[in-house]
Amino acid sequence: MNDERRTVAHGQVESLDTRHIRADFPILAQQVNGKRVVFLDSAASSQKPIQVLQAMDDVYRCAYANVHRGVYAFSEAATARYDQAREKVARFIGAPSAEQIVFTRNATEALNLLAYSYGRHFLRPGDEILITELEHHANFVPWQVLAQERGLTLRFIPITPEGQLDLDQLDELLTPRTKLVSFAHVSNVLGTITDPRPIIQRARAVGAAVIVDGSQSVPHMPVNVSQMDCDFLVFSGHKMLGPTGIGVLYGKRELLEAMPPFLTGGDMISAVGFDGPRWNEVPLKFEAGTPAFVEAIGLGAAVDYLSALGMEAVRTHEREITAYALERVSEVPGAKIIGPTDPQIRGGVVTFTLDRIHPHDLASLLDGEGVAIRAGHHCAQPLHIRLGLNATARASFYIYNERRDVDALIEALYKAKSVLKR
Amino acid sequence: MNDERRTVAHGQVESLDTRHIRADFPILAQQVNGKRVVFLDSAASSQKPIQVLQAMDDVYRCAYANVHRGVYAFSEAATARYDQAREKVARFIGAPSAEQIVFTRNATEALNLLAYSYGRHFLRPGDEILITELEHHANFVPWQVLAQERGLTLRFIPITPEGQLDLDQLDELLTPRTKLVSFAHVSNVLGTITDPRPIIQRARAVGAAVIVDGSQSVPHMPVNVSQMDCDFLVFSGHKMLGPTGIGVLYGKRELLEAMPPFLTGGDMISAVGFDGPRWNEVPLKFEAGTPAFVEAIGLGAAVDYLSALGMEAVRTHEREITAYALERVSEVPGAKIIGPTDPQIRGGVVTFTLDRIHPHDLASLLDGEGVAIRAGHHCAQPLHIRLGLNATARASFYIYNERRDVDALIEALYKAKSVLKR
Amino acid sequence: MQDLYREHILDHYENPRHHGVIERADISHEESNPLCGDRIRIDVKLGAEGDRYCIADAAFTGDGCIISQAAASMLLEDVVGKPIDEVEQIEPQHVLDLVGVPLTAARVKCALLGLKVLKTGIKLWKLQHA
Amino acid sequence: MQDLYREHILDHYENPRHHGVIERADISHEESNPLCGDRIRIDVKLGAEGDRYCIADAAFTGDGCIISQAAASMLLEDVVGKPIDEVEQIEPQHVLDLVGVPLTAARVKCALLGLKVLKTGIKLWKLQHA
Ligand SMILES: Cc1ncc(COP(=O)(O)O)c(C=O)c1O
Ligand SMILES: Cc1ncc(COP(=O)(O)O)c(C=O)c1O
Repeated sequence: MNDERRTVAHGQVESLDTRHIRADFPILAQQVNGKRVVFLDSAASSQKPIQVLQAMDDVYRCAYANVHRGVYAFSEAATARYDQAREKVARFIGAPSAEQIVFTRNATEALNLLAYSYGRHFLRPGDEILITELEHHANFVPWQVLAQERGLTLRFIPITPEGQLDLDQLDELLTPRTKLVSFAHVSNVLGTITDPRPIIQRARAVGAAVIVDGSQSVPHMPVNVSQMDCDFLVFSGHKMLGPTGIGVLYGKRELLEAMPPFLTGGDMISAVGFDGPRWNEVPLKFEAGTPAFVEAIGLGAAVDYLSALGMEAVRTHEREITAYALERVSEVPGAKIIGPTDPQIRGGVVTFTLDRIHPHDLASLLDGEGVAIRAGHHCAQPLHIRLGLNATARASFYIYNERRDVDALIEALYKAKSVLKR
Repeated sequence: MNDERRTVAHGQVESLDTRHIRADFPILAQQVNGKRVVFLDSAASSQKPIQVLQAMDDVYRCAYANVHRGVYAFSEAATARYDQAREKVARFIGAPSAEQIVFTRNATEALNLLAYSYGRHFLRPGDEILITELEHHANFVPWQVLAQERGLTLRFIPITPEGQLDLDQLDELLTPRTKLVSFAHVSNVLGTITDPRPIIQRARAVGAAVIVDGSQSVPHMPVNVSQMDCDFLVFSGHKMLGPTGIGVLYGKRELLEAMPPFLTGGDMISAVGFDGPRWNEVPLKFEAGTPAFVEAIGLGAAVDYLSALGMEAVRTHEREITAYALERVSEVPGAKIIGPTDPQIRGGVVTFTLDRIHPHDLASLLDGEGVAIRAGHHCAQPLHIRLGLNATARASFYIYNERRDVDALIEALYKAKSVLKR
Repeated sequence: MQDLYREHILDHYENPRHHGVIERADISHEESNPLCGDRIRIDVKLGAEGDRYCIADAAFTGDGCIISQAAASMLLEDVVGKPIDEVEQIEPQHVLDLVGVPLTAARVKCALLGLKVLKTGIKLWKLQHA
Repeated sequence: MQDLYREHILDHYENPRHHGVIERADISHEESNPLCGDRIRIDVKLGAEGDRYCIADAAFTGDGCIISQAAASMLLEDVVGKPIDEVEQIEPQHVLDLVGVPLTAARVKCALLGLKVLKTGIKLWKLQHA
């Protein structure tokens, strides 16, 4: 990738040169239903640049063998690339060391690892877990199940009518019984960006550990675990230019070390006898069996790609396009934006309803125009119940989206309205 | 792939045309330390044919989007390919339906899923789990942990001096308290092929459920779960030409349906409210979060590749090369074969020791000759304790290996002996 | 774009046949599609025809996308008067034929929600009256 | 192939220096490398030099690959007589320099096992005598 990718600076962080970027994404050159691809569903999963595909292909073609245990060239090469990927990810999120990066399949598995290992080990009946009303099912159901199983109380930070977390109630919700606080850094429905620091500080004051669900923040803005001082951060590779099958759990070292293993088997033990195992060191203690190491290497390449663009620039670009989309969508008669309308506190996610058109029909009609959006509850059913909505339509943006993608969305919305005579 | 890949039949199942096959594996055309690649570590992880790499690349370049929830073209295309992959895998192992195929990261996760969901739900203090002395850590540690946690008894089918399971003791080991029996279809160290049917029948008679660890059988021979009548079968994609990051749990439908979920989050619920979730149907109930669907599609392509060769032919090829290797290795002065010497009951795994040369040194010396073998306990430390060995050397074979690979191994063994003056 | 939303589909959506609730119905069953949250409830009044039960009347309510609601309307129009044994045998393809527009896989699920509700309702009724 | 197993490595393996067990040692510590099962035990007899403790004598036993055993032999040859504070500061690279042949990553772990055992042994001794 060359430096021209960033537009020339005018004394401020610059947004992106999407024309250059798009050339790295072969799928965007496809046609859908005879139309230019307008991909507006990156919040569900992003597209991949050739650099990521090539990094993985190259392992399979030139340096493939199972990692860790081999003393021959292919295995050493694959292991070295795998270790490097862990270091890249650590650097990308400002983690003090690569050993604090545990690879999982996705953010969901990372949260389940925490619920099983941390939750079942450190929480006692009567303890409280505090989450929020806007969580994705991945940061909701594991805690619901754990609470039910262990006699814990699950409490919720409510949202304000504007779709922000209502932190006025935080002091009341945080009690000495609160042992765990977990919340989305950025909501995948409302787009709401929550400043994690005040929550973390106040949770710390009552002795609770804090998990940040970075699924929608790490791909889109600078995230630094050391500055944030969270105990755990989770995210998925496939939403940040990486392949499927790889996710990340970051944790404070002393917590990771104190936690019992989750999955057991090969690689995660230092010795096994008929009378019992001894666990390996972190992060290997949490990575049983042959890891998705090629996917980790792909994620490493994705992190390289994003770092070269600069996460400040990524955020600036998304803020700009989101501001434009919020403005344009809200002009459409019958359209209603869900969540904050200030792009400063909104990630690149524009969720809306259109009067008398079901989101599902809308998505189908837009697909006919080559415009891919998502319709449904976006795995945030409790939030939809709270909002009194069955389903919403969501357009989400990433580094390869341009203003003309928003224009295509708007045009398709009008066309849908006319087809359905609404 | 064309039909010429199989050599012309002479009224019997044929072994493989390795020359054609090797052309599909770009990595085998590499050089290692200036030498031809002699890859003899497929039991740890196999190499991948271009067909598999292309199937994955093609999704990323032409039809990528998150599966299941999208109503636009890319998502529908990706979902269709993902569903097809599940059907291919079901057909490959003779499963009655695709819904009985649960995708996991690897065999290890599949076994842990069973230990967590089946084990913690159906087993009671005092119940017994029967495994064997030759298990891989993946089929050992999860049961050891479960037994400790739940007050269960873990018992072991011993091995005979020849390295077979000593089934004479089975009737004594199977008691009315035995609730679960789990064993490797093929040992990754001894190569021992165990006929699963008598064990399954006798386990069934005492009411125990049976798990077959097919990690070393499914890639190498015909395996049919319906004929075998096991309750569960687990295996890993990366050992059978597929990518890393994907594994399989097959289960009987009524058992999968009765089991509680393991990981929770998106996709695996049919509805979530503030008062509790309702689970989705199998297999989705067990697949929380964005699945490794591109890897599943890659595994589907691997299964196509193997099916085109024919698993009978794969087995015949491996039996032939293993017979040759057993013969040649045992001729080397100081070499001792570990496990059965009859190729009829031995998978494509030749494990041995060489007098006064540590396997680790041997592997390094062989690597200098381009020959990749594995050294260590192969994640079967209890077996090594049982055998009184610290480490062994293992050469393992797959569809792309030829007699000249064995010749290269033998030559390198002699060279190692001369370098170390042994 | 217009393919999916032809006149007759929109007509069934705007003016659904057999829409509403039947008081003291013999069968009442509701389900929703986890994918999109579409919800359909069907009430059935049974009648006897010889020794067979048939659908004397049926009505649905629900909310969701055009496809799911229009397909339910078409389905009920089709089944009223039919013996329940026959209704139980209805293949998904029959409903897709009634709908008569090309549906992608995800939308097929919408179109089939009504059939699923109706069949499950009949099944549960039979279990109770076996 | 010969690169790794040069004369001096084989010599240390065949004729290990400081091999054996020290009775009533001040420090005795053993570890094994989970990767390959290599095992090393080191015994240390401490002496005092001014107000500093130093390694008066040391001996190792173990089994495993040539690299791990030869490196342990070289390490002990190097450290006997040195103050333990100094030994604690030994960098891995120092041991790799002693070994003096190119090692791949997996084999580096073999070479460093002895150093790990020695340092951990000293650390544990210090904890007990703090
Ligand atoms: C017999 C057996 N079981 C289980 C496993 C674990 O496989 P994975 O590491 O892919 O989970 C292996 C692979 O080494 C094996 O050989
Ligand atoms: C906020 C949030 N958390 C968690 C997840 C779960 O991610 P995955 O499905 O990759 O595990 C998502 C993705 O949909 C998300 O948006």
